[in-house]
Amino acid sequence: MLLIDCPHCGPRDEIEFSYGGEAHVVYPEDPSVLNDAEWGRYLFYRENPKGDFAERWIHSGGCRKWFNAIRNTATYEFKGTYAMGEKAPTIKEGDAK
Amino acid sequence: MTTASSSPSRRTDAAPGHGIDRSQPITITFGGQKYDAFAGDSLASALIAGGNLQTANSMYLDRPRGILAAGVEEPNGLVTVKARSEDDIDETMLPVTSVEATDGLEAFYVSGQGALDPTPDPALYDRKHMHADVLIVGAGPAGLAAARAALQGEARVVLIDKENRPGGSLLSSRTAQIDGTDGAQWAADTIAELSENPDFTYLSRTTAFGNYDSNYVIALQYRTDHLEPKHREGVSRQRVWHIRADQVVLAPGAMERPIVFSTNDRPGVMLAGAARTYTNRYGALPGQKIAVFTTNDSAYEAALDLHAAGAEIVALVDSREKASEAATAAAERTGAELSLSSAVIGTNASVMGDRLAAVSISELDADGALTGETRTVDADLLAVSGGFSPTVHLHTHRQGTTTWNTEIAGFVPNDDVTGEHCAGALTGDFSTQGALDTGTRAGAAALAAAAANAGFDPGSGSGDAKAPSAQVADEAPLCGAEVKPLWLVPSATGSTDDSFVDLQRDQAVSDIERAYGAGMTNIEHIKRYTSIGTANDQGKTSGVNAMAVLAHMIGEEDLGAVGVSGYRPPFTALPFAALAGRERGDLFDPARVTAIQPWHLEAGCEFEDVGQWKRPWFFAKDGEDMHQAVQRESKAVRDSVGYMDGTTLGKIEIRGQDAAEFVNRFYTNGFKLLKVGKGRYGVMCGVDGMIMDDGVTMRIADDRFLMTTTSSGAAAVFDWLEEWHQTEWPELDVTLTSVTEQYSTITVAGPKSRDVIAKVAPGLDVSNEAFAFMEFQDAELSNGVPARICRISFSGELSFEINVDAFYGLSAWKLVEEAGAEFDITPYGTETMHVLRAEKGLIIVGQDTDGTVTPDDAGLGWAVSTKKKHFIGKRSLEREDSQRPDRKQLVSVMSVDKKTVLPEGAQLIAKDADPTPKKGSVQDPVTPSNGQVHSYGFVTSSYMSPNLGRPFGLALIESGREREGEIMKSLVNGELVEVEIGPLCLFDPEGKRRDG
Amino acid sequence: MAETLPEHPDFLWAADPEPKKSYDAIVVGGGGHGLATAYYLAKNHGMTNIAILEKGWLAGGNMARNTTIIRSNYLWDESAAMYEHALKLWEGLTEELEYEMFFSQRGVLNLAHTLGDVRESVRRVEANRLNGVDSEFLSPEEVKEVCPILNISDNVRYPIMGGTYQPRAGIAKHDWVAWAYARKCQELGVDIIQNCEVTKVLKDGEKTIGVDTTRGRILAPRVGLAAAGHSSVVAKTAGVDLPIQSHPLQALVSELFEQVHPTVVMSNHVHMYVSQAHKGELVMGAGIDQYNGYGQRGSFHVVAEQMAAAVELMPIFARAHLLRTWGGIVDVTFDASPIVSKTEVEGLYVNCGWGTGGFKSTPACGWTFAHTIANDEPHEINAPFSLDRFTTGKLIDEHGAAAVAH
Amino acid sequence: MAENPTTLHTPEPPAVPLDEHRLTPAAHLAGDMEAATVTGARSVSLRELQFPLQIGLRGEIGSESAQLIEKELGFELPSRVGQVTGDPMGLHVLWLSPDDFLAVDVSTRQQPGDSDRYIDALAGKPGHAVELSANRTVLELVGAAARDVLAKSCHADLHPREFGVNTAITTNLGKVPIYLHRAGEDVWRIYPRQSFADFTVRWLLDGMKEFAQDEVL
Repeated sequence: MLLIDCPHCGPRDEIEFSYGGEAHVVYPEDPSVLNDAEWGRYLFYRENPKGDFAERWIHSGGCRKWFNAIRNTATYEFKGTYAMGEKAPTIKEGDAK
Repeated sequence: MTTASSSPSRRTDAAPGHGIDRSQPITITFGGQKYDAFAGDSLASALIAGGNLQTANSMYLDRPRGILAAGVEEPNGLVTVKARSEDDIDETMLPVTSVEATDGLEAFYVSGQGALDPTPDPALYDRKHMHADVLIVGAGPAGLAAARAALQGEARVVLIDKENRPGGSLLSSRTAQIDGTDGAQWAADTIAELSENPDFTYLSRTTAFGNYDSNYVIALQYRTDHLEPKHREGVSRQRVWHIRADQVVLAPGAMERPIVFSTNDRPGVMLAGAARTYTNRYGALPGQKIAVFTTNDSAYEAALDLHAAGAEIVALVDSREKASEAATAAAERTGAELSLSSAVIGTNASVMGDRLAAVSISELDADGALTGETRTVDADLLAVSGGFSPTVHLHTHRQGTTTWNTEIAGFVPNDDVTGEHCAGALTGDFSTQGALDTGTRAGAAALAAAAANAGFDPGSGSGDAKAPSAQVADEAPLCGAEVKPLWLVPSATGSTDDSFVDLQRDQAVSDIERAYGAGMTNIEHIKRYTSIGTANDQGKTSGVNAMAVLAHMIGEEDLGAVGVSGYRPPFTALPFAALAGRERGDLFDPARVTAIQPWHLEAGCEFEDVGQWKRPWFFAKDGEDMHQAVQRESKAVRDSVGYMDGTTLGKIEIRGQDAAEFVNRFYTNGFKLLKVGKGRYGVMCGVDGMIMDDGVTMRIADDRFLMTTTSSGAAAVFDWLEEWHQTEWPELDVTLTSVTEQYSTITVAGPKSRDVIAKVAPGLDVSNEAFAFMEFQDAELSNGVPARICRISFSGELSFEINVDAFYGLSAWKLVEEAGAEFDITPYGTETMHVLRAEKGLIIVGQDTDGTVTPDDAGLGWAVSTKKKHFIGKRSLEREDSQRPDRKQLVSVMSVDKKTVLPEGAQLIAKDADPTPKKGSVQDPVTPSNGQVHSYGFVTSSYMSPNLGRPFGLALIESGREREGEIMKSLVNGELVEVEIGPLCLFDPEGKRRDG
Repeated sequence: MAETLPEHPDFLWAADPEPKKSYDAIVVGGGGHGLATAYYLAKNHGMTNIAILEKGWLAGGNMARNTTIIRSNYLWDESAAMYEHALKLWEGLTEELEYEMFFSQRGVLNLAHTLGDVRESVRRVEANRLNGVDSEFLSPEEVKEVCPILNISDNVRYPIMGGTYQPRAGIAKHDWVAWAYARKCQELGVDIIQNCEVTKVLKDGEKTIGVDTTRGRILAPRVGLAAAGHSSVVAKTAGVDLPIQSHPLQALVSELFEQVHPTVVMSNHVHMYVSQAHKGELVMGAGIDQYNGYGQRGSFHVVAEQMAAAVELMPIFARAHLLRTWGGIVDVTFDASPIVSKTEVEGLYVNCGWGTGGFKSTPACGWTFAHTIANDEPHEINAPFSLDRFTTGKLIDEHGAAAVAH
Repeated sequence: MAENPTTLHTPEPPAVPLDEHRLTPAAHLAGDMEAATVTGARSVSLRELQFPLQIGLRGEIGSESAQLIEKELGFELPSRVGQVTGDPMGLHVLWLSPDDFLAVDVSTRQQPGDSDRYIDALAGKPGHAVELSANRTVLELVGAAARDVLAKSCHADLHPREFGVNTAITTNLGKVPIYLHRAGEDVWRIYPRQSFADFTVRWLLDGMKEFAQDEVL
């Protein structure tokens, strides 16, 4: 049960949230100009790092707002959350788990 | 009144008996024998008091075994406890040491494997959530000291402990005093004092079994097993606590290890600390002639306690070369011979039984080899201490790491878990004063950290908390250079076959040797090869010893190099039912119902589960089966009029200057030019171009739309719209509001529906001219209730949809019922709705589509705008694979015999294909050897149609639209049936009935 | 006294061989897939100058953490071909590898709880039969005959409306399978190098030339990645992105009970599956945790939820005890089908994205991946599972379409 | 001391026209709720409020739309999580998100047209006002043991230090998504959606049972 700090509601339990995968993947301005390979990359390819990962969550059982988080996928520790449209916070290396 | 016991009582008043109430005698029945016991006894202590420490024989080797431990780590004694009352059932595989003795309890031993009681469990279980600033695990001296230090100011402190009373190790001590008070009494007093603060919670009989991210600790509490049945009504038998703590203090203590030597599994071989616990906590002497075998000083405290309680100490065997102070004192006071640099190398049973009768003792040379004469000493109990392993389980659940500490010969936790503080024996300090000191420090540190994080007032006590002071006569905790672990005592014969490491799995040193010989040098491989550590006790007594034996073989001193001492939840086993909690029966999952549900129930409706919704499936009249009911309902709608509860359709209000633009981006067809007062059917695709939902969207005002979705897709579509708005198009002025449950929706369909609506909404002009298809009108119903009425049809018939605020739903339904009576209006359910829409070739998303179907595949190519520059999914529809001519297309299918209703899911194969199903055994696949038979597609929907007078279906078939008129085959109940491919819409293809 | 399992052989593999400077091929990942791939490379293609590089201990990843279910009743032709090939190999594997692995064809039941479930179940059964996969749809009463401890009454929230049954499906003991392959690899001369983590795939231009590892540089013109959830991490060192996401998947066991559960029961609707292993423990799996994670652990509520489902469906499990939980890392693709494929880098091959299907596919995956590495061309069975499909859109959508996890 | 908890429930507002044609979604369980009332030191009781007015209000705090809404309300919109503005026993507004609010009036029964002035006020402006009185029902759990009943299935921290009187949040009660408003010292309002009302009541009644017994820790 992760504890997730919703930028609007504060820390809440994971069951109130839904996951949205990698953050900052922008929908192409004009999909029609992309070739099949480029379109395929937009559709199917996402970063999958072991370590810090910028990802999206929605507080579906709360304020229903999407937001972004930096979370370590090895330790599951959240390094920070930030509202949609905000810039990612700078993360220090070597934070405790 | 006394009951005859099987053996003479070993209960002694010469020991304190901190854990029992001698004024409350009880009787238990174990293995058919009655035993006297006292309130507070464990099953194990009651048996030991009755002179019986032998358990069932071992599981695989059938060797006699006895109670080894006094706590959850017990490997040998597993019991089945019989149902305590009518609201209980038998429960098996419980450690004999973990079951509290209660009056009338019946139990018996099992040998490593129990039988599940098939009776449904009527007991209640629940869960509870709690938030703590400081959660302390363990109510021994360290945990209690931590609680005193942490419970200051506004702090909320929770203390959980698996035992039935506080005190931990103090309960096992004969002499401990804290601040001048008897230790056990101090523990009780401390709890009483702390409990005066409403923000202190003490949970006894509660085991923290899992420790998860951000200090989420889950614990199991036994609430009623120890109570009289009359106290149990409505009260859960067990409760699973979910505790979110800002700070956690771990003070779980340490567990003693056995020593690995030949025949170390004999009944009567017991951990020294356990022997001490049985004596001091329960007043039950586990033996009368006791030999002690130790690697450290702690066992001498046990020897003195056992001696004080009346036992004879017959030998003191110590692995160390020099006599420690404690050893010398113990030898002096017990009169027992002290053998240094020595080991017990074997045990013998008496001729009459299995229990230990004698131990063999030999000296060890500097290399640990046997030397000198072996002497034999008679003894009925061998108290062993191989050292202590701090209980690091909860720490490692959080990926906390450990370090092998050679001073104490044990793994101790590293300080690498945020918000965690370790105290007491867990830190490797085994003294009582050490527990109080580390506990006080941990509690104060936890308080300070929690107060800083949560911003509450930590009061004045934080930071300078003073630890209570302990006085313990004879205390000889192991420390420093005074531990000499004996990982592997050589046997006299050289065989290691009966030098046991894991008693429950019957695995000995020889098994580890074989694994090593097979090429295995990692402890994880060894565990898997031998199964060590995988039994009920999860290696609590065997884990470190197994690592040590391996380390010994590969010549490694640091056990940390052999593997990690990590454990996975749960710390102790817990029943599935406890985790199920209250989510059983009809509370398993919410059943969502509409406002009209009371009517449906009264009408004897059968329901269909659609997601969490209960939807009316069909309304059988007296004696009808489903088929008959659906035929009647389907015909009634086409012939006269029917009505249906359509409330579950999703409804989303979309408002803003950009609402039209927003809606337009989702549907494949155009919505920008939709006129106010009108609705339009739309198909929505995922980014991958596959159909995800459909429905009618109405324009309420220039800047306001009401979108309807499928029942099961409602939540997903709402989320989908929000996601795009929030993450991609925040610049659009729209707000989205789910209004699914604001309205009750009643569909009235059939040629007579206009007449019914005219009566229901007398002020409404229902003529075609005034109220055209795909329009809506606000109206007042005849009872004064405001409504919005739409002309939408999912059946091809003239059809209206009445929407009222949900709390008016039932009265509106009854109004329709009354108004329709003269037309014999018929309520219908989802099955009839499906028949009617299928006759028209209208899809059900999720039934006729499966996430691989494009709008064109589903015959909805007409709804895909070629003019729109963009809609979600458009780019994917342009891919080559989406344009393949051989894609599966939705068409109708009809059995040529006009009788067979094709099963939904039936596959369609070529007319000349002959898969010759093998008769008989289901083990024979249809095509055992001659390869795949090509499937051209499958039936998605299939019904008997009273309106077509024949069965029909819809199917997704490769290039289906080109195959109209073609005959294919389908396997139905093992027989091949001919199937004709037809157009998607079979009923009223011109759409003449829509306007009545 | 309980029956004891036969003992493992006295010798399995060399404890700690030194890696050579170069090999003809390297398989990255010493799990079931890596071991099977190496075995078939050696046996089917005569490539014995090869090495398996394992970052931890052999078969210590998902192979040690799965719930051992084997079945081939997948919906689409492509999937059925892959898993049925695996099942046929499983049926002869004990003999071929000369190792008792407790492959038990006790059947797998997939329960249906809604009309939609029934429809999808029949569809899958009928598709399976045309693909040579034994499969049938059972009524609730027939379900009860196969598994008497199931509660088929109406007094539950989601009554059992039937189920699909594949009699040839079953379970096997995972470690024993891995060790059987490992022993044969050892016999065939394959180097099994443990505690050897690949830190970089080396390229000369767009050609693979070897790997850097925590035990030094090892050269090879062909490198096959069989690193499951870690495939993304390794592939990225060669500049290759993979369309997979790694998630925690949890499982659990109870203590040992006398046998009561004769088959394998899975229920997608209420999210649980359970079998009873040879020794008597109940083995259960939970749903996939929602977030990406390499921690080999998940969130507890995911485990707890399926306990309620288990007690509902099989009331006899009420007082069975949760003894141990653990987590694996499953790598999932958009279409819930695997990738067994060449890459844009010559000599670099990937095998990943198996999601929850990894264990059951082991022999066929090894077979086809070995073929791909040896011939630099996919086998006809794995050709549809190439990376190309994420460009063309020709997906094999096993979760959109009636798929059942595990 | 042993005050009858039923007196602490929000008083029922007088009936209005059309009431005879409507039912609250848990009306069929009113008798069960009544029967489950526990009095004494561990008191707890459950009621369903009768058709309080509920209006969904949308607008960014500080925006012109928000100001227009505030003008109609006569008080400010709540601006942070948990906050409730207005009179918890009359017209008040719950914070749902930075741009989403629920206006509730428990002192009156909803009547058609009650939300029109908010809708009219926003004409041509961003934001929204939506009549939602039938979307959720309002259950009221009252008594000394009410928090314990909630804690059996609510993850949120409901301790008085963290959840003072007149705090409201969106959360879950077991598997039911709800709004939860602590309207008084021991008065908790629970807002499940209409379709969940039946289950929510039965779930709460189940959780209340033990408080009729002697306390078991």
